[in-house]
Amino acid sequence: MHARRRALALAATAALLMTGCAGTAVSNSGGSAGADGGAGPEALVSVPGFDAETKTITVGNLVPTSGVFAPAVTNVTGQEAWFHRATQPGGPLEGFTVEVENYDTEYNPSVAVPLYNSMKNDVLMLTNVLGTAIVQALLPQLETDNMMAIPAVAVEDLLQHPNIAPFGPVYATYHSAAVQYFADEQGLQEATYCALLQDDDFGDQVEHGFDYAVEELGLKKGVAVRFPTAHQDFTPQISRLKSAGCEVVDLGGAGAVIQNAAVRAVQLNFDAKWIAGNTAYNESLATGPAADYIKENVKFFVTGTEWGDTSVEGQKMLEEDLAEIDPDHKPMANSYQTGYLSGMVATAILEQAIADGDLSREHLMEVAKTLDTVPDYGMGGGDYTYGGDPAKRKSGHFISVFTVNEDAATGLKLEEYNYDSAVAKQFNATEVGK
Amino acid sequence: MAITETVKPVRTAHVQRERSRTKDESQLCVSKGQRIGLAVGFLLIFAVPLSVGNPFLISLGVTIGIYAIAAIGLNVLSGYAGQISLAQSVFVGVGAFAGVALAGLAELPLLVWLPATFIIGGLAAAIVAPLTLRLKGVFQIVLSLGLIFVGTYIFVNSTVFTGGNSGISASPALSLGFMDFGNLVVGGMAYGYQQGLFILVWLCVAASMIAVVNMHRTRFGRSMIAIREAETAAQIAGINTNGVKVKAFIIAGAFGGLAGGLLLAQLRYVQTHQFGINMGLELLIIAVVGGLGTTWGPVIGAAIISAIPVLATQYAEYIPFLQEDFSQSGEIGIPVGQVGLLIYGLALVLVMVFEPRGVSHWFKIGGEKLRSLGSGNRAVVDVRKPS
Amino acid sequence: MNNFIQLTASGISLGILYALVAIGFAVLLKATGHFNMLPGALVLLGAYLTYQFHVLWSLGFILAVALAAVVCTALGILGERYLFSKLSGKGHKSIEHLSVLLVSLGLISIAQAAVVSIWGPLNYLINDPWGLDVVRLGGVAIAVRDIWAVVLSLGLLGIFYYIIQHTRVGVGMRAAANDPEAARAQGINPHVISATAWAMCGAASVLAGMMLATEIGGGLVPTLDQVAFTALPALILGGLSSLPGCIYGGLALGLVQTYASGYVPESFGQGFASALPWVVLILLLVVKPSGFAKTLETRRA
Amino acid sequence: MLNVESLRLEFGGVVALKDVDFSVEMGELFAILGPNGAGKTSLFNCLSGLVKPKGSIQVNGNEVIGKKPHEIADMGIARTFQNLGLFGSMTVAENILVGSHLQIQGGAFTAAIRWPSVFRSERQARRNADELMELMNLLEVRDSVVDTLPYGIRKRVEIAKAVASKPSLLLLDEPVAGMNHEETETFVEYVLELKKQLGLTIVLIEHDVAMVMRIADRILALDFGEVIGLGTPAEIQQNERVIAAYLGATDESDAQTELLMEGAISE
Amino acid sequence: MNAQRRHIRQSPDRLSASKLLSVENLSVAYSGGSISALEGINLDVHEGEIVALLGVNGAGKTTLLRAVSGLLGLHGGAVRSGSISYQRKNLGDESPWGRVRKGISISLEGRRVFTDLSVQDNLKAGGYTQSKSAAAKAYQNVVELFPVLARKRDLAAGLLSGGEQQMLAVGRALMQGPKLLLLDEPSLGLAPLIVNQIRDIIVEINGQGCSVLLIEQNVGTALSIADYAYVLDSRRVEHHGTAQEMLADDTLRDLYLGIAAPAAGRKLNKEAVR
Repeated sequence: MHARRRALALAATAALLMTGCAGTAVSNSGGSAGADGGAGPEALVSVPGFDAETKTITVGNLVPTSGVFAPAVTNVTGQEAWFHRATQPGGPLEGFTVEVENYDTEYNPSVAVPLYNSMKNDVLMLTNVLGTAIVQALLPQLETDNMMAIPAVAVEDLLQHPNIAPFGPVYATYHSAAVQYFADEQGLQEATYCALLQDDDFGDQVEHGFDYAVEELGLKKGVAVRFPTAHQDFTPQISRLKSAGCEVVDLGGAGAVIQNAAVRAVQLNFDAKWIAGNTAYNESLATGPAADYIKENVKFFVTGTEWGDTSVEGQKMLEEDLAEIDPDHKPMANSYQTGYLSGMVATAILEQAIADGDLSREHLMEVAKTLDTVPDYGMGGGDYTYGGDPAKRKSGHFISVFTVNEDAATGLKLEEYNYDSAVAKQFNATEVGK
Repeated sequence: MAITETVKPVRTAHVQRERSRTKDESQLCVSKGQRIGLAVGFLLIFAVPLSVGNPFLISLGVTIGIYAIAAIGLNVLSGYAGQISLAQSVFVGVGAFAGVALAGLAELPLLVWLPATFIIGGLAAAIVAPLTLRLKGVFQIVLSLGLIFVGTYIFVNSTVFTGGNSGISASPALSLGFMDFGNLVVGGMAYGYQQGLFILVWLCVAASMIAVVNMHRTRFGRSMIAIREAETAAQIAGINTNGVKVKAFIIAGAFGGLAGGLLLAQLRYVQTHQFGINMGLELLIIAVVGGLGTTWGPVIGAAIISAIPVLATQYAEYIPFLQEDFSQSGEIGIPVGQVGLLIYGLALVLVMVFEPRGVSHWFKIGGEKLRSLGSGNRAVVDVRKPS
Repeated sequence: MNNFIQLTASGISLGILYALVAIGFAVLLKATGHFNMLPGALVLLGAYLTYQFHVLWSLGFILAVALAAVVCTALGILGERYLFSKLSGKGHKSIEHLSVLLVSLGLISIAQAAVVSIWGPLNYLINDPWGLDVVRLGGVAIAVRDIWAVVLSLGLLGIFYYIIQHTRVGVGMRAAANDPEAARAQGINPHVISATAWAMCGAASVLAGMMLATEIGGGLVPTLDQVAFTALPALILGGLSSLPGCIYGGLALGLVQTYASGYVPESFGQGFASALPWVVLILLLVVKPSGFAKTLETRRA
Repeated sequence: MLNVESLRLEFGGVVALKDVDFSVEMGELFAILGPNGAGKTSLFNCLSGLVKPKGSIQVNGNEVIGKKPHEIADMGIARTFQNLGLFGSMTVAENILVGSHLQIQGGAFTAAIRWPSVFRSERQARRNADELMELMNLLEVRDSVVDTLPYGIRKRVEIAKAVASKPSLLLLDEPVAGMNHEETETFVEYVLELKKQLGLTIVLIEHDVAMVMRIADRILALDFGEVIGLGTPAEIQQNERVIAAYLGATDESDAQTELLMEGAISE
Repeated sequence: MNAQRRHIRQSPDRLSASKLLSVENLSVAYSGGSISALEGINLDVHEGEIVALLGVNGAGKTTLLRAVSGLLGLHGGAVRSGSISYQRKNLGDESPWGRVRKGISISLEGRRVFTDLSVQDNLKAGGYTQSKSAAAKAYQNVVELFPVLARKRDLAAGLLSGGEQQMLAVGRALMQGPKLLLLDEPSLGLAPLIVNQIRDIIVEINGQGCSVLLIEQNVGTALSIADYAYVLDSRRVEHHGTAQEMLADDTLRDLYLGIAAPAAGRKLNKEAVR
């Protein structure tokens, strides 16, 4: 019995001794030092994610790169390309080194949370987080940690969060612009508009934009047909669209969906115009047997311009930078660009914070609030207005129109650059973040 | 906490008789060492989060704890009662969305909503359990797979509690009144959310383990194992096998629900697609890799399986044959992103091929060796014929 | 009416692919006594190997598919010899079944990682000979690929049926499934039986994978192994064992799914069409735990 | 106490038991004899509710047919199995505790929260099990896992498991098969001791005829699911049909047997 | 028929006939060695002999046949020591199917026909190791022995009567053209008339040159056709001798009817003699 008591006492003492190492004293207000602006870059001190000695900034990405999510790695590469430019002589981050660390979330929130905790003290900010569920699961912690995140989510609910600095239009903006494009520019005012939607969050977002535009423009609405994510055969869906007399179909789906839908459309003689978003494109579209139908009927709505179009400054810069950091890279539509844009926003925040001489997390949040407008160099649908208040955030609404064409480097040929949709503009002003 | 279920070597008849008169093996702690272990374990639940500053370890610990609770429930069903289920994730989902309803929408206090997730998980399992009674083997596996698909359908279409496809956020209260796990202040020091949650989660793990050990050592636990070993013989011994199987299902569902509630507390956001087949498989793999029908299996399994993807990403650069970056140059090599998946698959295959009794078996053997080294004299198994 | 015929045709071609995958499960279950998910990996690898041989190495299409089937069969046999057979005899029976199931799932995840490592994660086309050709009958358009899917599948299943019913190894297979010990007592070598089963499974899986990866199927994606899960109701509906049972089960599954997507209104909620086969399956299991094809057979006998 | 009337059992056209009638008195040791396949185990399966026969089985006036096995166990009937009905991965003590399932209180929930009365009942059961093991001389192997024990000991564990439920009627299916004579002798002693101490009624299937003849009060002989003899050991030893069933002298070949015997003698 | 056979083969000379099967000092255990099933068994089967294996349930008869046919492993059993030689070669770890190819066939206890397969397919499965022509010849031979099997060849074996199933089981084993046939309780659960039929067929098979090792509960039947018999009791060979010696010995009566008292034994003997 004595032995037992002694052991208990020892254990209790040990536990109490250990206690207290990991908390913060309650009295500490947690305010950051040197928050008075204008201290200048020379006042920079080392904080987690920034080494003042070597002037190295480390930023983190939480992007899934395993299994079917592997292409998302190009997001990270695109971002590296931008930071490469930013740290060159004359760049906004001249003299600094930016290290980009990516952590594979496997698209699983239960993996992402510990992963975030494992890296949060090594990085200054999260410059890319992919996946709505992941961002949602991290939000409470981002708040506690005062961590800034620039997620590649294009859903509306998240845009006004103070910890988040979004970039680019939301999915619904793309699709409302697309509907207007067909109605106004393609002379399909009287047509019946339908939607073919993936049974998930993404499909819901697309439907939101589709419904908004159809209503605002007073178009004739047909049916909205859904399909499960693991679907192979679109016969039932196409049959439905066909019997509903659809003439324009807004497709809310990612991956190989347009391929599947188009082949059945050909087979079933379903003649309609198709709206496809930025996530639906892949290279095999231009070469397969359904290519003629796709070239003829499907328009892709993506921000920016086609690969190799050096008349748009941002595209020119991206290609130059990629050639420097990864000479073996292959032209790819859309995905390098996402990372590139997120890099721009991150840099805008960092640049200001460096000028203020304070790279603390709290200060980065302050900077994000006052970011005003970040230029997109013609890549992101227009300059992003952040404003002094998250509620006033406004993204661009210029969406470019592409068709499939194997002559283009990525297979996507520009049809109209930065189409200016009034409905999309109105959507951004009124619906986003409602 | 050294609650083991080691098979004690037989001593001589004389000693044995003495011992059996004095010891009660249905007790939680049979030996002094175990009692000390239990106390130290409880102390550690408080000491670790309050002393370990690394948020990664704390937060990984929370994840492990949550998965361990779900796997403890599954272990009761699959390990003790021998009924296979891939659908544990559905009950985790039920608990999580019940948490959304009670803690998020109704804003009930911790002492109400957390036990409620446990009860609601059990109720959901009670509805499902009668379906599986007549099924065995492959049929049982397929039925549980079906439950996942049907469960997903129900979740997605119950938008009020689940937010449909988009998921739903909720910040459940973690306060006990005198103590708020969400905002822990001990001795003038304030601790982070994850640290407080760590304490709450591991208290639940400890309570679950103790409850299961108590069950395992008494009538109900023996009934389950008897059904697993020989169902007919169990019936003949007077065990209502259907009743016991239904109860095992309910227990599994209840622990699943509790884990779901805690998962909601951890992520403060849940989405239907989290509770699909991947989580169901992961939980089953945890239970099997840890060791079916063992006390520590679910915890050890959760520690290994939950840690693999995180650690693999963290230390990818030290693993050979890795392609530095994803590229489309056509070279053969393992892209960094595939490492987690590979290690996961390999770990599963290797453990199953070389130690189907689960990793906890190694710990058990190790523990026994240590003990015998410590005591110096190894007891000898004596199975002499009766005189 | 045209719509109905159209949906029926597409349901049949989908269903027959489910039947192919289900038959892979069924022969393995019979020959080895274990439920093995590896056919899912073989479907995936089969489709990518076809792509490798046909598109990248420019071999003839039929040759490419055949080669893929040979490679998949070899992988299956190796897996059986060096992994699955090692799992028996340790722990009690239910753990043994579980280990086979989990090891095969582990192999699926390795296969997926391997596919993405070797071929990358993007969507490819396998340049199948059918493309988008259709045969039009009145208002109904039936894809040539669908016709070939049915013809080839039925052809393959016919060959299987002949092998199982009329050859020596087929008799051995049925004998081994009926009573493994008595089969050994007849001099039937279980290794030969399991190798034959893997060959059948490899051929069926590769055919299914190739068909799923055709242009009309949507091309190659690294998630083709999912079909192993979605085809499971076909196996159960078919009563787990008989070859005709798998065909009925597969067709029932394909048709139910297609009709549900085609006719059920949106008010039934999201994902109804994918949940429906499982609801049917659960109801069926509750009423008739051994599947409905079994009932048909016993009635006939 | 046990009354079986016109019991009939068929499996898919094969008649396993044909109109079997017999009754067993309280405190009797009643043996069932018959060659393999005669229907002895089928009879036990009827008695313990594993199959549903036609006819009537009454125990102390209560009908058994139509009840579930665990309900029949609750009526005080325990049995052992020919090929061991033990739980292999459990220890001897645990097996016996499963046997005393009906004597213990407590369910999942009360155990989980350590409800005191559950653990009182549990402790009592363990004491009883220890006493039983002492009686059966099993204390030495109390904590050994059953799978690791020799066959003879396992057989004894199985009896102890069956007796632990404090049955009034004990059904033993070939308890000494596979034992040598020494083991059989010891075993019989245990059974007789148990019967005396606990006042059991025992029905026994056994092939070791010598042993049966020595200990049984009455014997029922079965062949092809039919009763071919019922009576005291002495009566059974004289029963022509029983002799024929074992030694092969069938009615039609009496002459043949004679011929054989002649041959044997002449050589 | 029995009597006839007796006259044809008077007490075969075991010393001059060559040994077909020789079991030496064989010990077998189950469950990784924890359950001993056979201890130091010595047994021989000579060319052309019928050898009967007698003993009560659990004595180890079936285990011995499993050891000879190589099927122990399926039941978790293993040979602990000793050897089994066939045609003077140690069988060692030869697989069950290898043994069938060498000419050792077994008909398992409980018939174990493939119930889902037709009668014809059952026989085909039996002829698995044979060449096409050999199988066809064997098939002819089997249907001559058991005409009923030809009549019911398309019926599922599960639908046959017990006696027909037993004939199928024996016929199936004969499809392998065995030199040594192991029969485990061929008369189990069969009506006396059928038992006699089976017995006659065993004699006929033996007459065709196939040696038989037979487990049989019905001592009379067994000894009426056997040349030599071994009595197993609790894992050991307790007695062995020619069938005649056995019949004259009271041990068997003691074993099977518990008639230890010499009076009772003599009474039966007397009757037989009369």
